[in-house]
Amino acid sequence: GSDDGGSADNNDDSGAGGSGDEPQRGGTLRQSMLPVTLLDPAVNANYSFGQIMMIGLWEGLVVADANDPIQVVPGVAESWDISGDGLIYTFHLRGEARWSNGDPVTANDFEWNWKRILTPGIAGESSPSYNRDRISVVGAADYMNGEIDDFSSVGAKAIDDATFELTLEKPDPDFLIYLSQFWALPLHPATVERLGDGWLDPENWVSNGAYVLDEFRVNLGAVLLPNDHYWDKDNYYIDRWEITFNDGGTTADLLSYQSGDLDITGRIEDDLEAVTTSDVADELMSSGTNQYRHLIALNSRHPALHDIKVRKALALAVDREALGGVGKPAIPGKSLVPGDVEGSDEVPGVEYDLEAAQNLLAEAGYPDGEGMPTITILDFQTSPWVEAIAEMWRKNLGLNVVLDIVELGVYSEKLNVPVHPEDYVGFMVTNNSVQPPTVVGAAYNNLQPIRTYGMNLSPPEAVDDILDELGADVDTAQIAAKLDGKRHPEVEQAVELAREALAQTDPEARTSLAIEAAIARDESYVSIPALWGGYFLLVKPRVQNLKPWFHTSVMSTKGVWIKQ
Amino acid sequence: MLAYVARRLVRLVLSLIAVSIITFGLLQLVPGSFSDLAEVGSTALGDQTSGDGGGDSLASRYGDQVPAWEQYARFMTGLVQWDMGPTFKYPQSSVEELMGEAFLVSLSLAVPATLLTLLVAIPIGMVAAVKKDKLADYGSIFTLTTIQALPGYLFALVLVLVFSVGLGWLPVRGWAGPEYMVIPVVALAVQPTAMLARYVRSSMLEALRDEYVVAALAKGGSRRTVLVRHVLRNSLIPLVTVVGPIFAALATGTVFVEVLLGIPGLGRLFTLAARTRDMPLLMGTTLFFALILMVMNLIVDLVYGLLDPRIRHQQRTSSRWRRPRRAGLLPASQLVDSRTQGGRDDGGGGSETPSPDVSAADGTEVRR
Amino acid sequence: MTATTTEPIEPVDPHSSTNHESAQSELGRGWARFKRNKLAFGSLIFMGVLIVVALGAPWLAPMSYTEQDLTGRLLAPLTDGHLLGTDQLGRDVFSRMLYSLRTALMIGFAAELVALLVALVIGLWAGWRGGRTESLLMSFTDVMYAFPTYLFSVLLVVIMGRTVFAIILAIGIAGWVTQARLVRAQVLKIKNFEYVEAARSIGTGGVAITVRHILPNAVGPLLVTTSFAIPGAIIAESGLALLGLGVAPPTPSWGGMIVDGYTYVLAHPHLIAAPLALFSLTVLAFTWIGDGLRDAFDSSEEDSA
Amino acid sequence: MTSAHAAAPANVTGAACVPEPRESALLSVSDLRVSFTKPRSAHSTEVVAGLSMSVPAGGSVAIVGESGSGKTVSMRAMLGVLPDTAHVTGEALFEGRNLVGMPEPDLRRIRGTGIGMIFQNAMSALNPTRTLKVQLTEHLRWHGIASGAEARRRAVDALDRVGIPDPERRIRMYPFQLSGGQRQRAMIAMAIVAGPKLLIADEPTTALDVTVQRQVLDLLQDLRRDGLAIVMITHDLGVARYLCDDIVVMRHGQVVENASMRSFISAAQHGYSQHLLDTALDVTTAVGENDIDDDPVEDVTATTALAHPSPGVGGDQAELLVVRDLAKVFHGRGGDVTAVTDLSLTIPRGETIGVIGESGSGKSTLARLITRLTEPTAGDITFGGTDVLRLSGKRLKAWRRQVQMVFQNPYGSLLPHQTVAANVVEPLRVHKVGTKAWRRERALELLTMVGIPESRADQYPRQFSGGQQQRVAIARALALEPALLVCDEPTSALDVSIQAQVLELLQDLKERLGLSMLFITHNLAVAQRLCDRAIVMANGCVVEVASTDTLFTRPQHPYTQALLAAVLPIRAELPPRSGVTAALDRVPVEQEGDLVEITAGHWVRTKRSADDFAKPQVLTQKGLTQA
Ligand SMILES: Nc1ncnc2c1ncn2[C@@H]1O[C@H](COP(=O)(O)OP(=O)(O)OP(=O)(O)O)[C@@H](O)[C@H]1O
Ligand SMILES: Nc1ncnc2c1ncn2[C@@H]1O[C@H](COP(=O)(O)OP(=O)(O)OP(=O)(O)O)[C@@H](O)[C@H]1O
Ligand SMILES: [Mg+2]
Ligand SMILES: [Mg+2]
Repeated sequence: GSDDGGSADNNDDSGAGGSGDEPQRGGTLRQSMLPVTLLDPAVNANYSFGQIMMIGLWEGLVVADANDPIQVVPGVAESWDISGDGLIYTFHLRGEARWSNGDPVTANDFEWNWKRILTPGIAGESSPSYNRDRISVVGAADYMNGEIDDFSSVGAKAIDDATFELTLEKPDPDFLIYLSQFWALPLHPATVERLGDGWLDPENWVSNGAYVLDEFRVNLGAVLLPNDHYWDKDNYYIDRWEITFNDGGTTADLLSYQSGDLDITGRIEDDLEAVTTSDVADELMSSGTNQYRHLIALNSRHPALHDIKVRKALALAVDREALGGVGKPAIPGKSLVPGDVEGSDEVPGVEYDLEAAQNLLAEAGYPDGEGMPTITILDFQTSPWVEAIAEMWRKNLGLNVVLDIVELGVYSEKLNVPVHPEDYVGFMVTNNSVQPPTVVGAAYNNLQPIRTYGMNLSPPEAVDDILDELGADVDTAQIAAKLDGKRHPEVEQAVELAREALAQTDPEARTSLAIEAAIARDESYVSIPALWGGYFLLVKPRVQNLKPWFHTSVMSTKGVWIKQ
Repeated sequence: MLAYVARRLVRLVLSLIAVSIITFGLLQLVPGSFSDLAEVGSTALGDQTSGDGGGDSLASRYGDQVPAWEQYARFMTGLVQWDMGPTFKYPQSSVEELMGEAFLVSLSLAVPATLLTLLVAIPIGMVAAVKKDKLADYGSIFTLTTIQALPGYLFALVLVLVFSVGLGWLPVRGWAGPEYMVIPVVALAVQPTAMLARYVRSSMLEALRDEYVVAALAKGGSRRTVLVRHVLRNSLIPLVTVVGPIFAALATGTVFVEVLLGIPGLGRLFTLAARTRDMPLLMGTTLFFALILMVMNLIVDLVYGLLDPRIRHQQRTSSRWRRPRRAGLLPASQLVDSRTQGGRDDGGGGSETPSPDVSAADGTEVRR
Repeated sequence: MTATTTEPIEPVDPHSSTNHESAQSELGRGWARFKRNKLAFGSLIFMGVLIVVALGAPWLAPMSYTEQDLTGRLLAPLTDGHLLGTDQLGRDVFSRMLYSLRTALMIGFAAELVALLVALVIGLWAGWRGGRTESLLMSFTDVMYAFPTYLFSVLLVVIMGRTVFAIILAIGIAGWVTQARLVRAQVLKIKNFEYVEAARSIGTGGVAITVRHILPNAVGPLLVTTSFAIPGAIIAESGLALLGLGVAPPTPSWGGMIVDGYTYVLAHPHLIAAPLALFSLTVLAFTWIGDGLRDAFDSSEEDSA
Repeated sequence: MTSAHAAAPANVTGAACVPEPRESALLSVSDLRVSFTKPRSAHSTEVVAGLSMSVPAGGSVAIVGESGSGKTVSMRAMLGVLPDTAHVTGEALFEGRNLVGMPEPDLRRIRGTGIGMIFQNAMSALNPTRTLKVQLTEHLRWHGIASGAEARRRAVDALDRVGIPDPERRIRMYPFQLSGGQRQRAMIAMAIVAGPKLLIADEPTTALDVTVQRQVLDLLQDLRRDGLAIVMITHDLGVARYLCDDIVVMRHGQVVENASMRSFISAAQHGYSQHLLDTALDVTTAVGENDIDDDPVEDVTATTALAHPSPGVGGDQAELLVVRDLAKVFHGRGGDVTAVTDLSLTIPRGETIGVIGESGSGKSTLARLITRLTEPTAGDITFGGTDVLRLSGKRLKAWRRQVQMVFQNPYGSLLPHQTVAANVVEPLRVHKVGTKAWRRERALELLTMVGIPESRADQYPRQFSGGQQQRVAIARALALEPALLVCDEPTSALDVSIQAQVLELLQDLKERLGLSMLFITHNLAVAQRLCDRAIVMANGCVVEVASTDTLFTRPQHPYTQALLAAVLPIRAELPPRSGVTAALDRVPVEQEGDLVEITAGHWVRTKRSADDFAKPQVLTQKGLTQA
């Protein structure tokens, strides 16, 4: 076992302001984010903004390292040991860890929380934050499924007050990174047991992070105040953290930000362009690029997109340099493995090659686009870069391209269609991230559920057979299993390689297989990569030392101070 | 009188039931369910998390497997007990809690906005009427019509650009203190003010045409006395028929201004519910809207009755509405119809006041 | 009181023979009075120009409304032959504006047509039949009246999609209620006029009376409300756009242009200014026309004419 | 009232013609001119072009003239209560001070206290939302005459004086809570409460029933006796004569005659005055004067007796229309209203039956029932042997061809969006008679027949005068050559002189075409002029039926008698006041008793038996024959 622990002191790193001044105490940090509906880490909280607050309110065993996206630093656990076979993690809790009411944080609290997270019905079996496909604590999946009721057979145990132990089914080099995520944050057992849902009330608030919740109003905002009992409170300089919820779009926030009502806003994703063309463009901060925007082919009875030549032609006909201009501050993205992901430099990606594209199209039997069906691009919001791609296809390949911008509900229904009819041929627009930002993390994306990830580009007949066999109400995992072997060969290969990579325990082999899987996926041209981006925040210069954690789209206020 | 109110209340309840059925029916037609959307939202909204999958435990209560009628029944039972339960989007809060909070916000804008409207509109309308066909009249009518014609959100935009972004006097958006109320209140009041001022003007002109004005002058009243004691009074009475709906419209929240200015009012809640297919919340807010509107109309009718002795008399003497005959008076709703026709129906419009019973096929004889 | 109620001292004297010369129908008189209203008449001419421009957009627009020029994005007005500059995709703002005008007028007129048709059917039916039919129809109208209008529009657009056709239907169907009430009120009023009675006594049937006699005389007020409702429909589209439910791109619409323009309001104000200006002018023109029509048809205002 | 001056021709200008010297006249007007400018234009029209007249203290002057002749405007001009668009010149001396151009504050002091004004329509002249108390006392306060309890006391006194019962209670009421007559009285009380010396009454009784009109006029007469001078605007010569000593006739804004009443009646000078007198219909009654028709009474009785065996029993083919036990109850929201009850009548071919009665007595309802515009609650209607009430669909439509109606309001009953020719064509079109060209031909023919020249056939109704419009309406009614014409007060919306023209036309048509007519009116003179027989209705039921001659000479039912008594004759001697009041008090409005035939064709509703009438009837007949 090795002790990766050590005190993390980020204060000496210069932040956004880039000045080497001594941190000043005090001040209010005013931040705007999408409305957070619920602050329960165990229940699915899809919004990164909720996580930003959670990361401030609670502290888990380990904490993501702001300086290195794939490392962790000690949290409640002062140090930890990993057994030689990589299966047993023993965490040593720091003695000074306290709940905001003064109670010490014990290993039993963690065990209680693990039980809560895994108990069916509490966290909600339909929306587990604990991802059983990726994290494999012994017995956890069975307990969650209700197959065992005895929690003592689950590999999450308090050895004594200061020692907590987790046992894995198989070694996982990324396990600590997972553990640093919000779902593993601990609630205060006594409060939850006493109050039920009432623990969410700010009046009853107890947590073990740097902040406590002072105010929370639905659709309006929240106020966080420093937690006097927090062991590391000296590294938190802000007096008050005011959060406003905004579902009104970018412009509203941008105006607030520009007129000085806000220090940080992350509500700019809809219209980054408005930010980059504004006079505060240079206050834009970005995490590393671990996101990719792409078009995923939808399954249709029309044969065109079932021909890899056509898909490849479409992929090659996209001038990504030009897209980069439209999609700023996102950058041209030639592959499904974004640039800041470890190992991405080994994935060559797709290059713009108009001539090749035209030739391919002709080869496939559609010279100059003749005979090609109308290509539809399905989306629920308008994005300039999508319109730009449509225009490129029209111009470069002579295709008829229409945008099908629909309301979110319609969008979701269209995604649920396993095979679209002949006259509906096209792509959906989506934005994904690679988490953790490694090629191995990217390999997971090859295995994602079919309908949202387009790996179902299989012959329509095969899909029909499966549906006939399984009936209407089946879950995606089942379909995925049935699909094995029936996909188009290039798709099949990408899936197989990813499976192999994930099954590998040897890190080196795992990485190289993952790279192969990523390349195979790129070359199946089921997804057409377009742009890479990270997570963007507008941060006022007076906010010093802020570092977004790019792999979870979360930032921490540790070490952040406000220049008065 | 009591019988009248009771009858109206019964009708109100029936209407509410109809509204609930229509809303629920429409919701069944709308593509996508809350859980679908949540799932798509998690991956497609450009908002990444490590947790995948979506849905909500509530979906099992109102989810796909529960037949529609049962969902409806569950909701309505909850409504009757004033316990509509959690919403899809906010599983930790109940529909009534959310609506209560949002309503308070909307109300705290609606009250000052309505007052502002009255304070500004009445003098303007009066001056325009008294100075009919003079420059002041033309000028104000021109301005008022222009204001009334433009989209309401425009004023919010302009105010924000001028006072927040340009001058930096007021916050751009949000809801944290009195200074946050200025822009929304003014933005909300602009159009009703224009509408009301025009209404006051035509109402005054109408009253000025009445012979009792000449009669009062012929008794030796000065123009001012007559204007205040007779004209103003009589022409302001029908105002309740407009002010009521205006207030109702403001109190139910105005989506655009709320969304634009980040105010957590009813309009925003409602829009959110519609967009996320949050059935309990949508049903709750829609019914609440309808309720406010109808209650306001009822209040308008009662107040109108209180202010106008003719109608008061009718309400007292008959449990049912009779068309006022030969007295030359119209039901309030018709007053509204005839004068605000032209005004877009931005929630203002006619109330359903004492009119309905002109209906009998043998409607009484009306003379010209 | 007796039946001999002489007309109150109404200054315009129907007995006077001064207006014998010009044979005019009700509409004709309205038109004559309308023409005297300079603002309204000017607006009408402006509207005529707009309609011509909208119809001629394909010929008048210097460029295609979809054609992008990713190298010439967000250009200021009057650069590179772009009269009003280009938008975030390098499309010609002027051309898009002309096409938006087309969309807007189409939505305005068609949506009101839908609303008017529904309103006429329900209003006439209820007003003429009376009795149970009427209470049923009017109860329905009242219920619909209690609905937030835009809930309807929003839900209908969601159900039908963001096509121009769907938006027309959504706005039209959400907007018939007020019109229907007006139609009914008019029918009830006119129904009691002696000439309807006279028509009945001649032997004219119910439908014929409604269509031939009641409808033509209800046209005035309907024309007025319609001319107010048309800009209402155009504004409603822009409102839907604000909620992300306007006409789907790349079809240009003012709502969409304004929403896009608002995004760049500080850095590139021309993107919002131009469409907003034309939008406001159009809406205003309709309003002035409506105002003029109201004055022209409102006999109580006659003394001022 | 000096008849010496009465013979003088129209005094258009100059004080020389004013009867009394200026100083002694309370009001003396000379050369008053009023013109109106149109907003936004320099154009102005003179509507009063030189009015001169004078009113002695305590005197009374009537201003008569057709509608629009400037009566109202000139009176308002004196008080300065015209709109700003009016321009007034000339002189109006009130107690020696010129009202024209007098500064507003001074003028205000005279309004109300010096000159009081009564308006035609009390409902619109009283503020509907304020109590009588407010409206009767506010100007006492403005003028500093009284306030508080004292003002209230005066107001109550005034109400008492105008004969409103229980004034203490009524003073708290709103105008709409009073009856029409009471409202008019309240209006008068409002005008006199501040003690003016002159009262200007602008058609104060035009909107009232004859009986009520008579009461209001009596009240005004009482006030005159108390020394109040009165200027009475009216278009009814009967009213003018009843109340006033002098008369001013106006036409087109000018005075055409200014004379004492007596000389005016006997020898009007100006052609227009003469015309007014000629066209004004007078009722010849037995109540005031034993003015007898030339026809021997026996003859009349005999013919009617032959023609009308019984109003309740029909069946003879000579009868065009037989109505039996007709009733109509309206189920109103506030309770049921019995508009018509137990009504039987017969209309023989070629005869005109008049229906008279006060407002609300059910006349129009009867007309609508007979034409099947309203469905009866009970009863039978037989038309030429067919049961009308059974008809429906095509057969109803076919039947409608035979019964046509002329309405009270000529403009309202014509289709405003169609030309007059199209209006006349309409029934032909509906019944698909003839070709299009033929229909037009026929329409033009009909229009010519009623006196509308072909050249105007393509104009719209609005472009015609009321009388012409009514002619068009008549032409339309005749288009289908109906057997029965139902006229519901076809002339009451028209000016007196125009009314005469229309009546003449109807008379003419009746004779030429042999029309049967049901003629509804509340104007007794009109009924007498046009009808062969008349029905008197009160409260929805028939109280008396007789030939017009009989009815007007020997009314039996107290209600009929009261109606006749209230009539104000123009030429004949005025009935004694006491008699009228007594008659009015006797009016029973219950629907009790049965219709009893007291002589052949003369039916009276009574509880008594026919025999009880035998004596008086004979006596009357005797008296008449003797006289
Ligand atoms: N405010 C006004 N502006 C313009 N013209 C007016 C105004 N008031 C009255 N007139 C005109 O003045 C003329 C005289 O009107 P006035 O009311 O005095 O007639 P009148 O003799 O009282 O008639 P009536 O018997 O119908 O009451 C009419 O032609 C009328 O149109
Ligand atoms: N449609 C109706 N509904 C209810 N009551 C009615 C209706 N029509 C008439 N009445 C009532 O029936 C009675 C008779 O009315 P009708 O119109 O026949 O009187 P009228 O003799 O024609 O009076 P006028 O001289 O005023 O025209 C009145 O009391 C009236 O209020
Ligand atoms: Mg007059
Ligand atoms: Mg009548």
